[in-house]
Amino acid sequence: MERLHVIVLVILLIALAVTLVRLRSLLAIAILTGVYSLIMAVVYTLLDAVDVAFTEAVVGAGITLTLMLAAISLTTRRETKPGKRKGQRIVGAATAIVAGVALIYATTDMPGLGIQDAPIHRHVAPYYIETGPTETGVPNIVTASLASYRGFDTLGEVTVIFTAGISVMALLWRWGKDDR
Amino acid sequence: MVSARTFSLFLVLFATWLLLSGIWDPFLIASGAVASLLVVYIAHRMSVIDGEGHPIHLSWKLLTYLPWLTWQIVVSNIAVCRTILSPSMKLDAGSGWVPASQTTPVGLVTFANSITLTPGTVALSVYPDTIQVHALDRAGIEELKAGEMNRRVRAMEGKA
Amino acid sequence: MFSLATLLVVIAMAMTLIRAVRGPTPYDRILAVNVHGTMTVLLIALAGFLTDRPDFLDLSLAYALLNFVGTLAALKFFKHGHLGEEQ
Amino acid sequence: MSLALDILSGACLFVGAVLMIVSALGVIRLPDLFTRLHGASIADTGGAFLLLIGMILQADSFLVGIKLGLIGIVLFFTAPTASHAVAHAALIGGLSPDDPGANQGREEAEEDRA
Repeated sequence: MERLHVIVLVILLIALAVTLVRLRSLLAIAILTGVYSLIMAVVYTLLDAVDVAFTEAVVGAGITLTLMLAAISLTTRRETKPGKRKGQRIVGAATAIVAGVALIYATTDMPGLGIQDAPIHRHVAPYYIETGPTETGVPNIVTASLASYRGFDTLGEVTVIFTAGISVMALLWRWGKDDR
Repeated sequence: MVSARTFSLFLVLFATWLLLSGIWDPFLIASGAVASLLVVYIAHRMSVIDGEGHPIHLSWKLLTYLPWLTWQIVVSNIAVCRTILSPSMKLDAGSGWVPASQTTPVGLVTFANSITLTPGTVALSVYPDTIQVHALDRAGIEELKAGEMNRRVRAMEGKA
Repeated sequence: MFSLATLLVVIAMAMTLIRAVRGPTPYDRILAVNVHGTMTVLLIALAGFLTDRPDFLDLSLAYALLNFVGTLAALKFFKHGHLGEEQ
Repeated sequence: MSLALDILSGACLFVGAVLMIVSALGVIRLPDLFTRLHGASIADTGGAFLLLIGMILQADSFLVGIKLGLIGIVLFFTAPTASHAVAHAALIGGLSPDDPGANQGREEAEEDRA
């Protein structure tokens, strides 16, 4: 039954993707991209990837729409018509199809959803699941790995993002000018 | 310095933390307390802890208003569902002005939100003494003009 | 029961999507996306019950809060043509 | 007792989900933005709250019930604000609340404003 829900949602995603490609109004595209990530968050939830769904909901639905609107307000509201030259279209379509087929081919190598003896479940994961809560004192396993087992890595990531944020602000902020 | 309102804000925030986390570990409870204190401190510095930002004085009166509002919502839900499901869908939609006699901003917002929350009527724009309302059925506007909801919200907000 | 309710909500989401794609005005799209968001919040909560993992509720709570921010940002943009900073 | 609870919550869930469909139908069928808002508010009130009540009745722990209640409270405060914001923005954007016919065919005007 759950599988049925996922299938319906994926059909929705495909319909939405086709619509997004055909639309020319960037405003509509920005709004509908929000819907896309919303449905994606539900799919992740149904596939039991709660933490990914969390990120998708927060970033995709909350922040992306706002950022895209900011970008649209600084640039333009309509996409220009795509090139009419036939060669361009064929190259584009060929690239998309080759990449898509390659990705689908790659997924055939992946273990099935929820199979117990997939490699990822046999390597270090059992150790973290068993000893994580007692070793780190953090109840959530994902938080335990992010903030404790690979704490330095996360610290580095946060530093990079923070620095990038400060640089962007330093570049774009209009210091002194009409500061009201 | 620390008013009852500030303290109650801290209590509400801390209770929210405890209920959302549900883990009774000393370290986590302590971090919850620190986080709540930090939020209260920032809210205090922004001076948003007032009757508008944390209207705790309304809580008891709200309890008498909510059941009535719920009933209104149920009634109008049924009405709007009937309109949507009727095959012909004859509409008599339109907008009009409804007097609002609330004296505080919180009261006015409560009234406007109550109008919007009941299906069939939406507050279009809000002015201190009147609200522009769009209704799926013009009878809804007449009903609002009769003023029962206005009176009940007015009674709820108390003295200005 | 949860399964049936979930399926019905998914269908309702698909229907609001029609309005979001058809428009015609940006306000219609935002309205449809907002309803879609409300439905998503409840769908995620229902999915938590469906799979017996009530920790999904945190996700749906966060989403209920964020849906609002996205809607307001979009509407502010429609109203003023920008998001606050002078152009 | 437990059976009665199951039936009650099942009924709430079913009616709530059907209300969601009705609301979506309203958003599709109603003629212009302002009337569509009324259709949408069914999902925000009737649909959402019946589904939440249905889930609270099935909640197996106190904390789960509290979280569902919090979702309800958040929706209770944000939904009307969002609806009002849509209505107000549309009003300022020049849609006429009294004449559904006038709001048709506005797409081009909006799209080409650039």
